Amino acid sequence: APQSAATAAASAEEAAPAAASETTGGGEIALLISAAGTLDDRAFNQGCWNGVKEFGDENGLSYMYYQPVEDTVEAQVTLCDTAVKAGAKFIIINSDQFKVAASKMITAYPDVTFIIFDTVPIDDDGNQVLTPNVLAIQFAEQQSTFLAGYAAVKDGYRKLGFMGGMAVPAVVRFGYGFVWGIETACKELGLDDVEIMYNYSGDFKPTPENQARAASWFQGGTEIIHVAAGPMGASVFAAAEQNNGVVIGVDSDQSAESPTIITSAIKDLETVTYNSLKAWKDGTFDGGKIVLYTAKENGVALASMKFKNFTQAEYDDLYQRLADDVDGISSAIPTDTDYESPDQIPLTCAKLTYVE
Amino acid sequence: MDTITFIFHQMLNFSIPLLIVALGGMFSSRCGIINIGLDGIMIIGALASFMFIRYAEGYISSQTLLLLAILVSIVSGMIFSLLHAFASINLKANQIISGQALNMIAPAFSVFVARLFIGDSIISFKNTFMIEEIPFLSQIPVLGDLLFKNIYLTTYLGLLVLWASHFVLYKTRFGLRLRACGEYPQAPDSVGIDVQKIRYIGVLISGGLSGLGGLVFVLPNSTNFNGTVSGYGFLALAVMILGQWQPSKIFFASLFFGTLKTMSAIYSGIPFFNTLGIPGNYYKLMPYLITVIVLILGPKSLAGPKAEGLPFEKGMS
Amino acid sequence: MQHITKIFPRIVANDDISFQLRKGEIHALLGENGAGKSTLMSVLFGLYVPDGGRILVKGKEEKISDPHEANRLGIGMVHQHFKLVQVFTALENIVLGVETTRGGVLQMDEAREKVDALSKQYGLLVDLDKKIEDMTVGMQQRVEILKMLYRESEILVFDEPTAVLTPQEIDELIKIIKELAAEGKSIIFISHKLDEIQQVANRCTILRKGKFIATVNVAEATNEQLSEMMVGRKVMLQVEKDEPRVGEVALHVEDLVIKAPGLSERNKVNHVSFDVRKGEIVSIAGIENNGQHEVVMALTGLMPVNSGKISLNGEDITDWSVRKRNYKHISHIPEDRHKHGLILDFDLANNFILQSYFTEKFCNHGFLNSHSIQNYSTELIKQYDIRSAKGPDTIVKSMSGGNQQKAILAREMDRTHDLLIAVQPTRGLDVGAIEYIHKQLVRERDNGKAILLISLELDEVMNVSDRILVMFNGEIVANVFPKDVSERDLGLYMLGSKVGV
Amino acid sequence: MKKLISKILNNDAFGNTLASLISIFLGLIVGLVVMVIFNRAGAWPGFLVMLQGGFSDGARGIGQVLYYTTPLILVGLAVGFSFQTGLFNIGVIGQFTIAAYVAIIIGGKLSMPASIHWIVALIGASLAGVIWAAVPGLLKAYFRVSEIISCIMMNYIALYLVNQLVHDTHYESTTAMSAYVKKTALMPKMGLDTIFPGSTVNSGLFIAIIMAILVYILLYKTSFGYSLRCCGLNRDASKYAGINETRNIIIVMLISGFIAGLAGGILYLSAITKNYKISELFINEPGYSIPVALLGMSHPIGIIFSSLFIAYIIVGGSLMQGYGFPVETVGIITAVLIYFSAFSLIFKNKVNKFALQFSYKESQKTDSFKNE
Ligand SMILES: Nc1ncnc2c1ncn2[C@@H]1O[C@H](COP(=O)(O)OP(=O)(O)OP(=O)(O)O)[C@@H](O)[C@H]1O
Ligand SMILES: Nc1ncnc2c1ncn2[C@@H]1O[C@H](COP(=O)(O)OP(=O)(O)OP(=O)(O)O)[C@@H](O)[C@H]1O
Ligand SMILES: [Mg+2]
Ligand SMILES: [Mg+2]
Repeated sequence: APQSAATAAASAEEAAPAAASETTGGGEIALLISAAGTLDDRAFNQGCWNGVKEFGDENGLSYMYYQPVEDTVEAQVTLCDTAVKAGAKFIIINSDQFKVAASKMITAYPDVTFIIFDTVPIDDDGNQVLTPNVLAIQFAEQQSTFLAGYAAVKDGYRKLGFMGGMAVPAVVRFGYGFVWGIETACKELGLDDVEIMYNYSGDFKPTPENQARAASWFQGGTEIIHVAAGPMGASVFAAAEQNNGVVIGVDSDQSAESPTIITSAIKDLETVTYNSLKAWKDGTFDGGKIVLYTAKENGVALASMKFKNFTQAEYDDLYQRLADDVDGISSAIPTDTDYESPDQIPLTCAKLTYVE
Repeated sequence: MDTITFIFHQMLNFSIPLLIVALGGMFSSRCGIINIGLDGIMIIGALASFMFIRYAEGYISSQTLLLLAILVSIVSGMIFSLLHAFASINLKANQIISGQALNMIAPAFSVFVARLFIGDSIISFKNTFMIEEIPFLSQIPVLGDLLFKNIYLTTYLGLLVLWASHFVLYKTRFGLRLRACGEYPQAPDSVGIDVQKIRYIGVLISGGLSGLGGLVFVLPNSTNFNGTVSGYGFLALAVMILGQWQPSKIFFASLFFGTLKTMSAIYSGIPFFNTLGIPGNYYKLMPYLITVIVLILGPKSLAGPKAEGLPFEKGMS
Repeated sequence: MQHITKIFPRIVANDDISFQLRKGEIHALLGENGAGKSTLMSVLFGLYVPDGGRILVKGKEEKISDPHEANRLGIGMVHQHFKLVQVFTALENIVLGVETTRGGVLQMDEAREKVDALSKQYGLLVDLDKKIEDMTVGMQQRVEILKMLYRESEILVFDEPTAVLTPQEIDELIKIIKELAAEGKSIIFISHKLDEIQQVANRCTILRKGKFIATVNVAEATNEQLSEMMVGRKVMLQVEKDEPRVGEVALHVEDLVIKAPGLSERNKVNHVSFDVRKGEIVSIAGIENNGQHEVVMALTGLMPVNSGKISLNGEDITDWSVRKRNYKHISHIPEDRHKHGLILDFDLANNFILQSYFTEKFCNHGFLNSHSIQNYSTELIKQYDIRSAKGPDTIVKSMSGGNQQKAILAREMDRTHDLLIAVQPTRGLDVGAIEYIHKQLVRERDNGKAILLISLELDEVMNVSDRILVMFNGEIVANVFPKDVSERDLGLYMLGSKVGV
Repeated sequence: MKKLISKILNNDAFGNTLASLISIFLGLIVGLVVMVIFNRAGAWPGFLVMLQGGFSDGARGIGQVLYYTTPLILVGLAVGFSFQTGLFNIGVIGQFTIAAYVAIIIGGKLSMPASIHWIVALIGASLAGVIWAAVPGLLKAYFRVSEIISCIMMNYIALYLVNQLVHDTHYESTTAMSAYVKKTALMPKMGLDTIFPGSTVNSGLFIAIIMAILVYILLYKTSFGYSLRCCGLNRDASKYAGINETRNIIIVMLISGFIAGLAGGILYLSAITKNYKISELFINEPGYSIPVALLGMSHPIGIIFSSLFIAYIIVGGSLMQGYGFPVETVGIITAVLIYFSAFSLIFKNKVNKFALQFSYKESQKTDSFKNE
């Protein structure tokens, strides 16, 4: 397959000048998202796209997003060829589904610059492939939700819930971080009445089923739910609006979506995308490696906080401790690889109910 | 009590859209045109009404806004269903394929249009439409909590549509003619009734109601519309068949199905079910499994309207 | 109607036909199957737009573009195939199209009063709240007539109204028609039956192959003249046959009981026993819906029996499947050729093998032998003179009713059988076709086959059969020889008024 | 010569094809109009790319067209076959899904030599399809339950059940998809990979085509097929003919389910990275079953061509993204094409009418045509 991608690349070069002309609508910056994803997902794809748009508009570069017919390597490679033929010079791959295909793309198009989020390109045998034209970017999601869980308890919430879409690594990290943040605050305050509901709903879609599930949690006494499930969040927001609940959003600042959102645990895809593009433009793009964005790199944060008791000062303090890993506070946060399911996290203070 | 009220209100979220759309489907079937494009029409109805809400938000009071949005959803559903009516009535096309084409056009169209006009495929809205309490009526014991608190205008609308469907179908001239066209169009044709016109109206009603159903479906369940109604159009079709093409039975079928869906969704809020440790997917498939069992055990009549799905040529014996 | 021309693809159904109806007259329209009678009336009724000619009503030229227009001009029609909604009540069917409403809401009571008055006036008794699907054909026809009267039509068209009625019902109908004419209504009466035309009509217009032949005063024409004009040659109106050479018992039915569906107490078929011997034609006469249908269904295996025994040549076949009965035992010309007899979307060849497609003749190792099927079809088509556009490849839907019936006849005659059950084999056919089919039945009898004929037409029963059974209310109430009874007597048996076997 | 033309015109297959072509042509024109509205500059080049379909991407593109064609043929057959016999198997989605799961499990969990592994997996998959289709079949035959409603229910049951089973048994949590199947279980390429390098096309294509031919033979050349078509066209007449309808309903559903199952199996054994994605949405491919079947006039051979066409448009449409048409546009264009394909019946009638008139005129001239 890589061979064919290379042949395609050769023919692409001939076609490139014509196809790249802006009028037909191809883009110099291309965002590839997975077949199952949506561009405006109010979460990671959208964050990324916002960064692309901002940079493209500022610098007069055309941009375009692409979706494969299906998530197989062949379809993804075809997609990349299409993008390159249409003039793409900088390609952002925003889906861990692309990890195998990505290795073929970056080798087939050494002149094109790539960044790939949430995963690292691997070849057919599972070995990492990091050519100089690619940067693999990851976030410490658990740190952003650690902030959220901690803040919520500090703000006075005692019954908290986590609703993830599916148990994919990023979502699991969000969940574990949230639980650990709660646990940490709980211990600090010496509470004994903190309860956590924990569930992966099985999809990322806003459906009446998801609305009803969230509503039933609120009805059952849950005061605040952190939802980490992209578009599905809308169902939880709706449930909160109807049941006097509050919600913590995810990925990007979701506060505009609903008045019930008291903060969002974000990973700053927008800024990171923008900065990568800028580095590429400035010729300072430094590829061939994996970078992890944590609190230290300002890669994660809480956005638009509307807490009653938890103050900005407290937040700043906590953030600093995370960034500096004071007393191992950030390295203690469990991640997806640490436990198989949330009920295995050793909690001494908060009580967790895992709804399968 | 509180739990029951809660379950009841959740159930309405499922049942009311199913009811409205299934009744829509019924009008189409009853005039002789199968409409499997209900799902697509729901999407278009939701698209148009939420676009409208988005633009008009803040200028008018929320219940007026909702009323206007309802109108928009109905009209847009009707317009979209014209595609189906034209194909199946004028061109005598295969009704299943034309209906399915609506289902395929709608989601793509919705995303595209939304992006074209508001630069965003997801249309967010502020849900200010819930009526917290209706003075006096809400004081009625039991009923007050169930029907006059924390309720949407659309719930009443659903019940109104139910009553009106029954009335129109069985008590009016139009209903008589509509049913005749679905059973044996040669009969109305031979007495000078314009079968094509009646069928157009039947399909338009199904379009209007499905469009409305789209709005009603999204309203309480989300804070935005993202171009899908999760296959509820097909469920409405099933509810219509389960309800044997009769408004009253469709009503019970939608309540039945809505209750099952509610139970399967909210089990996690009920401690007992939580301790069982049964994975959520099994709860999710329960309503469908139970429906299959009900189909086996329950009374059955395969008999839909006899002329359903058959193109009609004027003057054919 | 002047110079009416109506062209269908491949056929000129009406070729320059002029037709005049006087006020207060009963005008018969006579013609073979496919002569263009129904088409002409459909043009009058606004169902078809003519390709030429014009229509004058009361001296004024009118464009009748749809039935509504026809209604407005006072033209009403009882169609050959009733235009009734099966699941509607009589009343709903009657008012359909001219409903009394207030603000769109049906006012059925007012309509009911008016219909009640009409039905009293003309003696057309109908249960207005009964659904059509629960009615006999005669009753359905009354609904159709009421429908016309309710619309206060002045010109009434009856398209083959008597094909499905008993003599008594026919008498009733003729009385009603005459009464209507006496009131000044003008009536067009379509029929293949010359006697009826003689009885009822003042004048008669004859069509042949879409062309106008003549308009005659009925009083001045004999049956023979009329039929000759209609067919273009002399026809035998009487069936010629010898005395039967009756052999041993072929079919033996003993104490057959079939319950009515639902909770009804009454049995559809109530302890019926009878025999049919080799070499005789036994017919079952009776008004529709008196159990004949069920007997046939039971004999052919299409309906389960509740008790009783059916044997063929001494073998008990009560529990045999349809397939087993079909295969070399029973041939069956069904009542409804479109529903049961044919697959309209198949071609002729495929219709000929409907019951025998799996036999060695047409099939080896599960594969159809198209060569032998084709040969067989060509042979049958030739032998039975079945006319069609593309021979074995003709889609049956595109054939005329008479030829469709011939195809069924050919198939059933040709299949090996001991017993031939023929249900209404000549329904709606013209005299030429009827003559042919009757001849074939007699030939089959003479070949030593047992034949059971079920017919609602009394002259057919009288002419063709060697022995007559009459069914009434699920029971056999008479077992007589045609020479011993008159049509009148049979009519009385059929109404159950002269019970005694 | 004229006679020959008349013969061709009156040929059913010709009429069908011409009718389909006309509707496709109209659909394309409307599609182009839609594209012009959305993006005037990119419309024409984008349209050309779509028309070139797979060809604009060389051998790989053609290979991909054939790869997408494979499951479409099978799901189209499953539906078309049921249509021809008077049933509406709208449950192809469920049968497909459950079969996909069985294929994945056998392919991913069991160890077998390469020569038989995929065969075993495929057999398992088709049997799963058979079992899933048996339910609506039995319900219809013995309980008179509309197959439409029971199929819809079975689809959802399959969806949730497979979501759970994949999660429990063969799951890759990093992608929320099923884990890989073993290489031994992948469909053999049978040389297709050398003809179409870089594409996923595999021997499943041959199986699909063979199935279409088998269904054709079954329907039109065997006595059993004859009885099935009888049931499809006239229930009462088939009863009269002694055809066992109850048995036929069940057998038809089983065969239909078998074909749908085959589709699910083949698709998920096509490529190592083609994995089952856990989602509340139904799998895409069977969604095309109805249009494919109807565009192909429910005729097995017609279905091969309609599948090819839709696959062609899918590939061509995806390439349109390079011209500023996001995937949604592709969705709209495909749907427009399908909408127009609904009209093919009218065009067919028009063609037939024309053919009849033509031969009638000819026959009048030569007087060899025997008109009744
Ligand atoms: N809608 C139609 N399309 C094409 N041909 C038709 C149509 N209706 C009737 N015909 C043809 O026109 C001719 C006249 O038919 P019509 O029904 O008027 O005959 P008829 O005299 O009423 O016969 P019958 O005694 O059988 O009722 C027939 O040969 C028939 O095949
Ligand atoms: N739309 C049509 N297209 C082609 N042929 C038609 C059409 N309508 C009627 N016919 C033909 O005209 C014939 C005569 O029509 P008609 O309705 O009078 O039936 P018929 O011969 O009297 O048989 P039946 O006993 O069923 O009434 C039909 O058998 C049919 O073959
Ligand atoms: Mg006639
Ligand atoms: Mg006739």
